[in-house]
Amino acid sequence: MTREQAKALIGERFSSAQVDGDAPTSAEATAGRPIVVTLAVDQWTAFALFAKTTLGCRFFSFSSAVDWKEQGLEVVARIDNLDDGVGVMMKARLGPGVSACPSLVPVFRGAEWMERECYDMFGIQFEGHPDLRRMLLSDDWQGHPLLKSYAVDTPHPPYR
Amino acid sequence: MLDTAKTSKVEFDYSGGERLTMNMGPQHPSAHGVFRAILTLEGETIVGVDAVIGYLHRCHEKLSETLTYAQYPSIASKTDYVAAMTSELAYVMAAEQIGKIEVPKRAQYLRVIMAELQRVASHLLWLGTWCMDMGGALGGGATVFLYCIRERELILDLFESLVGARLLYGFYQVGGTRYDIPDGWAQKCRETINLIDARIGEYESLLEDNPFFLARAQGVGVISRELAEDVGIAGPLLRGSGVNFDLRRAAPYSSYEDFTFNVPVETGGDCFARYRVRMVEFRESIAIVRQALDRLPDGAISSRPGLKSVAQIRIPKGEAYARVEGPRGEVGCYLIADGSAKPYRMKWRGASFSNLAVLPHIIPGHKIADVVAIMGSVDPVFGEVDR
Amino acid sequence: MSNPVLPSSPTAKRPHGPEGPAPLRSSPTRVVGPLSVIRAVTKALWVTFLNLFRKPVTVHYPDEERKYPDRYRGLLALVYEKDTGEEACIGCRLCEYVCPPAVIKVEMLKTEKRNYAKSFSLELYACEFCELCVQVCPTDAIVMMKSFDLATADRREMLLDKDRLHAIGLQHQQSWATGNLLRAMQGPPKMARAEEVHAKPAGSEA
Amino acid sequence: MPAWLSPLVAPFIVLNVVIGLVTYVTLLERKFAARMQSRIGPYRVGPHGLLQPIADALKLMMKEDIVPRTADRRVYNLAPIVFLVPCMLIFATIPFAPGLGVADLNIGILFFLAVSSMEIVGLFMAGWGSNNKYALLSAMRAVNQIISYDLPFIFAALVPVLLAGSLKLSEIAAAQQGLWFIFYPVIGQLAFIAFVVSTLAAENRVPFDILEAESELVAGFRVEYSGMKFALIQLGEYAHVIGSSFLGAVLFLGAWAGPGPEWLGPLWMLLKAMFLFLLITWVRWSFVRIRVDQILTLSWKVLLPFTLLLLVSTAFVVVWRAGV
Repeated sequence: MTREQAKALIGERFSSAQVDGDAPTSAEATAGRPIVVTLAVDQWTAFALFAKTTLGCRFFSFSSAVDWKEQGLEVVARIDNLDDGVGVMMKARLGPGVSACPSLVPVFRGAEWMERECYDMFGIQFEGHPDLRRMLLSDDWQGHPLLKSYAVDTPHPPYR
Repeated sequence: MLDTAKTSKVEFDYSGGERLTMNMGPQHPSAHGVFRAILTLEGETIVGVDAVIGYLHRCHEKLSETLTYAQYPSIASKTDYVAAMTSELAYVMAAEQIGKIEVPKRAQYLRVIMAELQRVASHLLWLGTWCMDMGGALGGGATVFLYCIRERELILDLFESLVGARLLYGFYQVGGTRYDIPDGWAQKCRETINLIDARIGEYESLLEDNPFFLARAQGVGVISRELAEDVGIAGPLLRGSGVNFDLRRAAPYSSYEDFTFNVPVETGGDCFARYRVRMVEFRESIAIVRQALDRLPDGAISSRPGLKSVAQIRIPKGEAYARVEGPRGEVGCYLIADGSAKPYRMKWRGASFSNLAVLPHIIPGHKIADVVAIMGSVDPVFGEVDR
Repeated sequence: MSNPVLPSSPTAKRPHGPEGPAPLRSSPTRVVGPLSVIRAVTKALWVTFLNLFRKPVTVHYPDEERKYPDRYRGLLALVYEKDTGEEACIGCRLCEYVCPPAVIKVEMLKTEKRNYAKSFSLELYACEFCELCVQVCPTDAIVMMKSFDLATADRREMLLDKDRLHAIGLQHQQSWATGNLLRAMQGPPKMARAEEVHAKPAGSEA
Repeated sequence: MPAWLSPLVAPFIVLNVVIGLVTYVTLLERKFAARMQSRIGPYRVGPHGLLQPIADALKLMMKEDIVPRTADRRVYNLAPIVFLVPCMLIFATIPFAPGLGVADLNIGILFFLAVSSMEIVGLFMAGWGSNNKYALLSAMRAVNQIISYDLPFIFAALVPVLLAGSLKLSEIAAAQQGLWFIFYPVIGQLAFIAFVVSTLAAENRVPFDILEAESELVAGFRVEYSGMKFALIQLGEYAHVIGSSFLGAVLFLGAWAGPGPEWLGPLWMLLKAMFLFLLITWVRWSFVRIRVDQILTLSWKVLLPFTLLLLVSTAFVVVWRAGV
């Protein structure tokens, strides 16, 4: 399963997905680079299962999110095929003001803690997640710190 | 076909008597830092685990959005404070990948030497604390712990004469390294690793086919190959479960392809397999340091002039995910730069966070003493788990 | 409720057979026979017995001091200039901007010949000893000492002001690292920079 | 000296000697363990740490004695005493020299074994009384470990009795003047090893110290005790270890037999006991602890049949030797 075969399979199965947005650079330079796939939100779990079964990407590296201020949140996940060294970076824009996304837990058990942390930091509601609660912060914490709207220079307590 | 009702509180339906909920609390002596496991017990056997983490959360990812590329490397070492050299490397390599900054050959070799020395020091701490957990602070475990700490001090002396600090170094900088090795350092380094190579033989004879140690380590905490990849555990845990994957071999970075070393793989998947993998990794890292010291090229240690001001390093718009093979597994840094002197978003993929996520799946069914052995063999560092 | 077995990948050909790549070396589970028990027990006891005669590594701290290496990162201090004997610090606040935990606060005092620092405060209890301030200091004013014993009973005493910093500078031995030395070490080595200067036409200033 | 007083003098002396011995044996163990781990052990208090045990004792006396609110008060307070008394009683029948000993009963060893298995009652009371999950778990472990190891302990101790032909400890010691029982061809060494292993387990020393397994149960049944009560439990535990090492010296190492004049007997006895104690400490600092169920399987499936077989074969050997 080389990088090109994987890209071809993705192109034909998920035609609406945009594969490898960056300009075509030399094969050597992209050897270590993952295949960047930008998807629509509803294809999120379907693509993950496709990648796990067909592309053999069984290794779940991480999943997180990025806050693009006005354009809304974007969910990111990285899965790898360890035997052939092919990495796939899945991205999906949730659109401005939307903070709901299908969960990857049915496909990858590792997504459980990652998505709880995503909910904790960005407030994204993952449908289908077994027990979505705060992962790192205490349960009575208000707000989601990693959002750009979360003020940074609030005067921290005079511990110093 | 897809089973969605999977809770992290994996429960067995034991028919036994009533259950005792006991928590191995945040300040428990064998919790390797601040971690709370709420165990539901049936007598000695555990039927349910719920892990509570976040006690050491400093929000490194928000902090990285307020610190510039010059400042953040010495803070990055605080994520995995037991292996500071490798955790800084991930951040610095991500910035270099985006900015396409070339790192001189000598700096790459220095990075390899420091990363491998750090792997030996981190594995020494792992072996010491694991045996202390299993053997008791007033027993044989403490003996192995004190031997390991005695050897680790030698490596920390090396880092101290190189950088000036013993635990958190700030040795890396975008474009190369901040320090060059003082004269006489290479010779002292060779003596130290020769001594450690001999001493590792001693630990193995203290533990290797010792019936008590084998009884506690074999067949305990088995992680199947499929579960390992599904949860995303990495490093010695993955190689202990039979997956032949090592970033230094699969995606060589910082000129790892120049060195010859072999990657230990065990198919047992239990605590003993992980112990065997790490013991072989001790010797492989020492071999790499020897090769790197022999072939250390001269020249500059940084492709950019010395740091003069805080916003000196600007990275053009772009994003990159740099991966480093830390002692606990794949440490990754997903960096999005927006052209200014501060990154727009930085996601830190700590190896221990995923390694710890496998615990609720494998602990039920074991005894309390096994929880301690499994926790030790997973070797989590809570700066990396809570970030 | 057993773990659901997800369908394995039919099409993706596994290069290494069903169980994945053949492991390089996998140690078989060790059977503990009576003979190996005796051997292992005596081997373990022998190692600890051997250690009985090794010299202990303890350093009696308050009585004898451990030798610190040259580049030791200890207490921070301000120094006086070698020749004129004046305070080296010109209050340029570069160290204030570069400090990650922002523990340094400096106010500049402008005079006609050169500038001075009107006030210089450093919160030692939050300092991370990362040596970035020493590195960016243009006049080598702030340096690190080869000692760390400044334990105090009260946190407020750890808020060092200018003359406390100068006092520390005189009290302990200064470690090797100063701004210019660090920057010289990081920049491309001398001869590389020399060619750089020749390569550029003399007129245009870098 | 009035008649009613003389039976009190010997026990009083032996009791004080034992308490003094216990305090300084802890220092010996800490120094010995430190040397094995390339460090130096207690060094500050007094020259080379010699006053350390006295400092520990004073510290424990001054420490505040906290009783948990929900503890079962009577059981909690009684437990250290019930634990300490048997540990002191075992010194009654040990002959330190031919005539020197508190009471030389003709069923000496039976008394020793019976009393030494009484301490489990105090231990369980401590675990149950302090109403703490960790203590309860450790008390449960204590019960099944010590009881399952008392049998092999008794069988291993009976082998020298068979060889000497009497239960009286002084007669066993006398029988060894010529040949120490540890040097008895095959049976002596096997019995000695079985004796050491079962003493390790009976006093829950590493590798069988799952009672106060720090990494799992923090401090086991002693977790809620502080101050003088904690000192009593600590004293009891160490007294039991020293008592067993004295017993081992009498049974296997030929109590006061040794070169040199007659009055050196008690010194030889002390040296042998200390050798046995250091052997236990040496094993303690070189092994990892094993799990509860493994300890039990080791006792019921390996140690018990082995010591039983050993006892029967000793009987045959003794009869065969007597017959010929």
